[in-house]
Amino acid sequence: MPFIPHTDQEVTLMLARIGVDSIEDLFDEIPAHMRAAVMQAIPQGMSEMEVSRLMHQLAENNTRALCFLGAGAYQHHIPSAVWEITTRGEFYSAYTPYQAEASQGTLQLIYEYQSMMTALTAMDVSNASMYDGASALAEAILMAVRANRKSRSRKILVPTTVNPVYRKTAHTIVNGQQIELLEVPYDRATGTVTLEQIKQQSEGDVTALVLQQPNFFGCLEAVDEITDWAHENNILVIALINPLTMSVLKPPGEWGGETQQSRTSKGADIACGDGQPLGAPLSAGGPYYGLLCCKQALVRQMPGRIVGRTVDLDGNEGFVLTLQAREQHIRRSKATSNICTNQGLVVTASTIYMAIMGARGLENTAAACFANNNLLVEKLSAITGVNKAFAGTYFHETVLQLEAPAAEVLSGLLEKGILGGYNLSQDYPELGNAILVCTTEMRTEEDINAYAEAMRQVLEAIAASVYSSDAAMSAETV
Amino acid sequence: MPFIPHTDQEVTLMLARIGVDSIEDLFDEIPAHMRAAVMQAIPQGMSEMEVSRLMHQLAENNTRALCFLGAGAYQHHIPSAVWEITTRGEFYSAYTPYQAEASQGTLQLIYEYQSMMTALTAMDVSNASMYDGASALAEAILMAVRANRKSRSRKILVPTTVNPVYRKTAHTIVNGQQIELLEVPYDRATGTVTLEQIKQQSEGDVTALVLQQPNFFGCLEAVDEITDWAHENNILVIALINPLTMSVLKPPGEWGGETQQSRTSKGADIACGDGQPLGAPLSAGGPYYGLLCCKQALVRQMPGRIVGRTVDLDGNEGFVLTLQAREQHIRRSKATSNICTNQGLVVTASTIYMAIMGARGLENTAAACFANNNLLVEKLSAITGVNKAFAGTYFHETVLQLEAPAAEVLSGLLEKGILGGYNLSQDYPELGNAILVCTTEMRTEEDINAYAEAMRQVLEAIAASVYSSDAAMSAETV
Amino acid sequence: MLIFEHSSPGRKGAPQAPAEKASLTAIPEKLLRRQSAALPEVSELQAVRHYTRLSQKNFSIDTQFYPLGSCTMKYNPRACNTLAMLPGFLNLHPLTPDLQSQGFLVCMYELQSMLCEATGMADFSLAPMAGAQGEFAGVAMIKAYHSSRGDTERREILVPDAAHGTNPATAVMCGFQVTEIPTLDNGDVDIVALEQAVGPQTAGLMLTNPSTLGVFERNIETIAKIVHQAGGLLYYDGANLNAILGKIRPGDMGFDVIHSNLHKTFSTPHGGGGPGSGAVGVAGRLKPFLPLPMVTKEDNGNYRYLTAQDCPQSIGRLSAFMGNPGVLLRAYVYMRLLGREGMVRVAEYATLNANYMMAEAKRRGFTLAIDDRRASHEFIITLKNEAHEYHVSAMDFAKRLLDLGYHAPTTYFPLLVPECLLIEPTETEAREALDGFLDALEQIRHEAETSPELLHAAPQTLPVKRLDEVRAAKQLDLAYNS
Amino acid sequence: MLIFEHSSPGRKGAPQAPAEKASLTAIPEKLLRRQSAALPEVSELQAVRHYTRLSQKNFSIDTQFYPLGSCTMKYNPRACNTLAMLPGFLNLHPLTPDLQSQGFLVCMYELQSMLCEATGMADFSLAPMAGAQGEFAGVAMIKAYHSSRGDTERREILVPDAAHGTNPATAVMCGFQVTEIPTLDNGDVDIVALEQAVGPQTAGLMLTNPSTLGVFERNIETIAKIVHQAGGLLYYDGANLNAILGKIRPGDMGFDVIHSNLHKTFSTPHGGGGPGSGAVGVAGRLKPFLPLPMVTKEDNGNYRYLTAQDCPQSIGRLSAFMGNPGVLLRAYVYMRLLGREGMVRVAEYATLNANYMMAEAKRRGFTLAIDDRRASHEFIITLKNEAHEYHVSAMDFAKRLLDLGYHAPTTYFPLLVPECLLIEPTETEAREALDGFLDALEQIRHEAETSPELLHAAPQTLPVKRLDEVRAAKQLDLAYNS
Ligand SMILES: Cc1ncc(COP(=O)(O)O)c(C=O)c1O
Ligand SMILES: Cc1ncc(COP(=O)(O)O)c(C=O)c1O
Repeated sequence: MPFIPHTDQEVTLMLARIGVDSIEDLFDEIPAHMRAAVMQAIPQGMSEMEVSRLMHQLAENNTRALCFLGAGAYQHHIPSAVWEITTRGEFYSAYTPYQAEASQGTLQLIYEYQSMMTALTAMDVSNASMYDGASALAEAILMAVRANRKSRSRKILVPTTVNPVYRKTAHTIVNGQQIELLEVPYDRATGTVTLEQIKQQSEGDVTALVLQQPNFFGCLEAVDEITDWAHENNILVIALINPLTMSVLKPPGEWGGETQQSRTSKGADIACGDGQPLGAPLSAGGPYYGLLCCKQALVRQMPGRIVGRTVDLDGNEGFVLTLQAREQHIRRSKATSNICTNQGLVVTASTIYMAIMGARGLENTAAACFANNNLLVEKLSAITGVNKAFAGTYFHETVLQLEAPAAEVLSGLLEKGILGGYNLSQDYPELGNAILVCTTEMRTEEDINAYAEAMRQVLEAIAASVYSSDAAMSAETV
Repeated sequence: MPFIPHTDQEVTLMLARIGVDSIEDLFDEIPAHMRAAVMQAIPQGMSEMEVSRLMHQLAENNTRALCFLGAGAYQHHIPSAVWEITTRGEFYSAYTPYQAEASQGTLQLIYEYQSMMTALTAMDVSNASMYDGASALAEAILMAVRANRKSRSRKILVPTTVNPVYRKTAHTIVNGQQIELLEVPYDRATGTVTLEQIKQQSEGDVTALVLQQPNFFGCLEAVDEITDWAHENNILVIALINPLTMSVLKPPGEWGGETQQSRTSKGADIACGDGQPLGAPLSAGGPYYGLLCCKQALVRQMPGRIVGRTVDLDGNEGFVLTLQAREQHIRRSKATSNICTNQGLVVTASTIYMAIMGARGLENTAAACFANNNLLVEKLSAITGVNKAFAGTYFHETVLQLEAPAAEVLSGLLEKGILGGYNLSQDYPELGNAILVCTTEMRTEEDINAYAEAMRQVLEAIAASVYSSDAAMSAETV
Repeated sequence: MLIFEHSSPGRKGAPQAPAEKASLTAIPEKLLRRQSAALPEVSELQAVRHYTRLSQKNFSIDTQFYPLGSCTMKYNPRACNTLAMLPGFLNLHPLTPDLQSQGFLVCMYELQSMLCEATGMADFSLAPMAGAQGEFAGVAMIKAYHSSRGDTERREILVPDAAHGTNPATAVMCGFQVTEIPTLDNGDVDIVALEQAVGPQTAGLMLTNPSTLGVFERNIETIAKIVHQAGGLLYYDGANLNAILGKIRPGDMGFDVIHSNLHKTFSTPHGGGGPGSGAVGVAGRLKPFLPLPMVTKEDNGNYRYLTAQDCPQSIGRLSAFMGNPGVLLRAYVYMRLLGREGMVRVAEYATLNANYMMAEAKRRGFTLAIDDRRASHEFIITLKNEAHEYHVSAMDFAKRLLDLGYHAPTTYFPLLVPECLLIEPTETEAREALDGFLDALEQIRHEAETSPELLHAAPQTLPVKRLDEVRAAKQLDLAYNS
Repeated sequence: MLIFEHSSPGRKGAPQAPAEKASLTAIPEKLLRRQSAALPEVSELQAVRHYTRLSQKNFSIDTQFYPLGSCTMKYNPRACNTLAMLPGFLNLHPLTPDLQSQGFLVCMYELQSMLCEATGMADFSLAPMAGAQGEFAGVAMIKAYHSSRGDTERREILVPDAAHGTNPATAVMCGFQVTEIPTLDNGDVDIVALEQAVGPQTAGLMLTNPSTLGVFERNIETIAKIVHQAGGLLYYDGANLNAILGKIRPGDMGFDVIHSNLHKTFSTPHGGGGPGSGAVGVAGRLKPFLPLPMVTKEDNGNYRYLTAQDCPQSIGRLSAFMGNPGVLLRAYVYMRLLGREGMVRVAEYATLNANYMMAEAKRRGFTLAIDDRRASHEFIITLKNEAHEYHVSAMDFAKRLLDLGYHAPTTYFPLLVPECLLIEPTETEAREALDGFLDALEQIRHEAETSPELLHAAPQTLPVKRLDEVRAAKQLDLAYNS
């Protein structure tokens, strides 16, 4: 029997020891009339060989188009060593490291992860992970509400340059606690939020403000200026970041601090984001992990697990889960969050990824993304009918406006083997036929040229068909 | 620098400790005029990302056609656990277990392998592996020559039902030692070798006889009868086997022993074969491994490594390489073979494979191969123009004779996504347009039907084109 | 030694990233980082060696018997990992149009359907990323349901005192107050107390069945009636579904909403703390509120994601994409391997193993928390006598077990039982492992009698001795060089 | 505990093989097996746990510094493994027609070409499956060459006494007699003795350069002249190619035929004893004799295997298919990762590390076997003084090193140097590892002085203590239950 080691003989012996006649007897406390019938809707079991063949077929029934999609999930190169080590049984099949002495592998690794993540974000403290970037944003907001003793408003400013699906997720999660998320519109020229717009939305008492860098459009926000203003107004700053880009962009722990007054409160108070770019494959959307960092002062408001370094009976260094009094298994209804299982294995991969890449590896990768995206944008915007939506600096994603229906263009590109970007028309109808394109270090110049050529052809074909249907129309009219 | 950990600072320090100015100085004993130039014909280095993309492209530039090819390499299902454990760093990146105490993992595993292989073959002793089945046959022949003190002839009988490429390989390897391989023709009706034919070839002193089961045609040899006759004539029997089939076929250790006289010398003296069917992927031909087993009496003639169980200082069980006085690193020019590095990692996989499958798993797999092949042969031989070449029992390979050029049929099948078998016309011209087809447990009824349908179409197309060219010819003649 | 301590400035031994750094001068300088992040600088070999050796410091299912109660540490088939990591899945961008993701979507759709069948619920969403998020989704749906009916005064969630900590924490996160319901000595919910507690303020009751005490709640029908009659809904914490899979279905017991920890019952790995999946299922009346995304099958046979347009009453999204697809794929492969007949076997052999161990533990003189009932997939030993007689704690037993090569059972949970070990062997363990563990327990009790210092000083054979948790919490050291 | 000892009759926990056994009644009963083979009957978890734990009992590069002289234990990049195991390679049947295997064949062709360039040889065959088989092919070609010229009296192969055991063993396998040439104290071949030894009976000389003494043979030109003038050919044992890669090429030194251990210089894994690859390269005059198969590129750009028809003088085949393709693919990936500039670095940093360790060992008072010369990629310490003074052997040092977490260097090889350790750090190790190893050596010497029993009783921290090899060879126990 698959995965069941019992022989008939053993079963007989075990039943005898228990003192029952059959396995069925062990279920005699369950009311008989409620017992389940055979589960017809579940297919019969298959051998591994059969399932393997099925899964290979299904896996191939997904596109292999060249990926220029980003919008929160990014295709980066992952060194082979990363997942080969991560899926070693000792990491893969261990539980949460509650028995510290038997879990030093996982515990030390998480401590190293926390160290790397604080180094990358320039924040003081990192936890051991949240579910993903979107839910980490929600927890960051809850944390800010708990932490900001100077504010009683439960109002959070959220620019519309924050990933729309993150805003929706945050809403779902903080909603039950009467927290209000106030939208701040962006500047149509730059694709970023301005201090003026923020000020306009923040009449009265505001608890915190969310700032995404690079923002959903790939544009770079004026993080220093906004952070300083927020701190001057007792508003906590929640940075939402792409951690890979923090290898070259100013990290949240260093935002602001430019005015006399703000120097002491320099840096975002909380930083969150999705760890996916650091070693997690696209994998249809997950598992990724949410990163969550904060200033030292907020550590007791932090949700989730935290690993600390300590000593053993002999005074030797060792690692344990710490500050557990924040967590649900101790504090129950008064916990900082209900989170229990997190995304440990992905953090394992991410830690190994960062160790292998080093700061320089991350920097060169981020810079390559930037350069490649610039090249793509240059080539695409040289095509008639394609225009950059915003002036200013974008990182490795850019909004392009098309003189043809975005959906039609994207599906034309797909037919040519190009996953051309994210259609913005639902989330940002004001941008018209706009798409968000993304280029990582994985895309070669050849790939970029292929995209540009495909775009040219698709736009021409659409123009031609419009023309011919126009012509047909006018022919009819005649 | 890829895989080089040295920083500039460290290099400077290390050179100072050595007392030289540059790394170049370390090569000053090499005559300057012989120094190598830049190796232009080797491309410049690439990042892992670039090589990865290249290798993915190359991997896809090999066929995915449904495999009905066997002839010495078989596509079987391999449980996922097998290679996931085998490629763990501790197995993958260890050396030969010369330091026994630091290599108990590998050593115990090889001891278990030896135990499994002797259980499967019913032989007394197994070594730790040879390179592959073909070279193992060569070493078995050399071993027989060393071992058979009753014979001085250096003549070995090798039926032509033995895999032709194995015969060629054996020839290359034993050739330098004046050993003669005498061919024994097979019976055209049964595709097996008969005792009569063997007797005809064995005038005078013969050292050993090779017997392949199932033989190259997939047919089953009369192993008992031939083994007994050989032993009666002081000829050693070298069994060449497919180890998977030994889960259901009579294993070499039990061959013969049917006559009064032969009972004491029951069983082949040496068994060899390729371990590939037990957990090694097709992998374009390797790495596989050669299995080599013998009777206890021949153990000191065995080439290659052998692991033995012993005790440590405390009397606890442990494992070491043993009988090393047979080997080249001790005995040098008087060693039983020059073999040093063997196929350890594949043996690792194979051991895990056998442990997971168990005897029952192997039996069910072998039986499924047999049943599937029967089905294929039935369906194919029902087609006009396809005939079984031999009467009698075949295992999971069968020779079919075609009423059309074999090469043309096979390439027609390939166009329809079917790797249809092995073309026998070069090795066995007397069989005409014959192919060797093979079916394993991997082929479903659907696959088999697809093959039959493709065969029907290909033969029809060939017939039609012959007809039309005939017609064209006759039209011309008219 | 930390990976940072292997670092040497300027070292770079991996052929991974682009060798050169492209120019970033187009970015305003004030937006750029001034100093490189202080990540370790090691070669690929150093990283591989460091993390390979670290991994060896873990106990895991693949290396030890791991009878951690309530955690269902069973074998995670390697095939599930291999097949979920096929390039066709790993390289799939989550925003790929549905038509180009059919191979993935069909797995998700069928997984939803199989979970419905296995639990007796009307519909399932795979969005929640762990049990606790499943609970969140469930309780949020309860809230949305009452709201949709204008029933806005139901501010309270009832939770038995034996419940897992996530239950009360979740209720609070959703904006509810929590009232605890006591448990009787026999492990059943105190019905009288429950009857007194319910009322027009009751939004629902969260129940784990079999409970964390390892027994099946025999009054489940009565409980369902009481809660439903009060207008509340019944929430099933599915962490212990392994015990009853194929035997009785939560839907048939009257539950309105459940979550299932796929990382327990459906054997996806725990990964040293996650990722998991807490898929949620609902009875018909809660269907409109399920979290997004979900996958539906269209008339033309194509699969597609349901959107907010399709489900206007949905509680919304819980993550940026589709929960944890890699975990979901592993669960899918697992269910296809086992099939309907395998599902039932899970509960049967998990229960057999637990009852065997319980009977044996009793025979060997250990005190059971609940003596006269069937164990479900787990059972509890209380060491209060041993603690009293030999001055050793359940924690000492636990640490000593590590020395003997067994992962300790869950300790001090459920909170109701003093000095307890919650033992869950799971169905994938052979009898040798169970017997070996019981032998170890006996040996330790003997040691407690004769040389208790062995227990106090345990573990001795692991990479570290007993660790100072108090110091860790007082002298916070949460990052290298911080 | 052996896997057999986990076995229980009738157990079967793997969903692997077909669940039912098809009928075999069509096969005559006397050809069938009577009793099932006595393989272990375990569940998949038991097998996974058993072999995972076994693996942890090994030292390996991925877990320890492993300075095993002459074995080149350098980092085996994981990418080589991952990419060689892509399904497109793993599922390729070796008899697939050439046109359907182009992706694989191009790798083999380019590997041949790159090896030619790296060694200065005219052509390469990838057929040999390990170094020893490469030697066999090389010596067989020497024989075939002489035969082809009617020069049939050359019955002798010369081998320096420092040579690896495979050299003389190979010569004998090919039907030659072996004559040993002595080595001077400075590590060079004794030219006078060589001159006396050569003659019309000389088929060739097998030479390792740098030699197994870890020094470069400075008289290589003279040696080549002597052998060639006597009508013999020069064989290069390429096991130590790592030391000179990109610096000097065997072809340029005058060698006629070489083998290269791809599992050393080109970093394919040793896998606990194999598989390896001993690709052979030849100068122009030996081209016709190369073993098959080889891959050629046709004018139309397609790749195909060369056959016996193409190469009528070939010594023939050495294996059923194409050597060890999976190993060859790993070497191919490695060479593409490193590129031409990386090749040179291999020798440079391997040599730097060896010379650094040698200098440091000397500074710390250890006796070098050859004192006043450059080390190549390896060097030798002799512990004859320590052995004499403290009654500890090189083997004791080796075993004690294991306790300290270092794999022992090669001991008692080459045979010429008493109580020796042959130390090869390779280029992929960081200075910290080298220093740590030297510290350990110093510590052990100190222990030898103060508490030699520590060395005699070593190892103490490994899964077993020192093992009784004599008993193993006397009381043969080569299989369970045999
Ligand atoms: C009874 C019970 N409920 C809920 C949970 C929470 O599940 P998760 O850890 O996946 O969030 C757990 C597991 O830890 C549990 O045992
Ligand atoms: C110098 C030398 N020659 C030849 C060999 C034989 O190579 P292989 O073990 O690959 O057969 C070795 C390696 O063991 C060696 O070190």
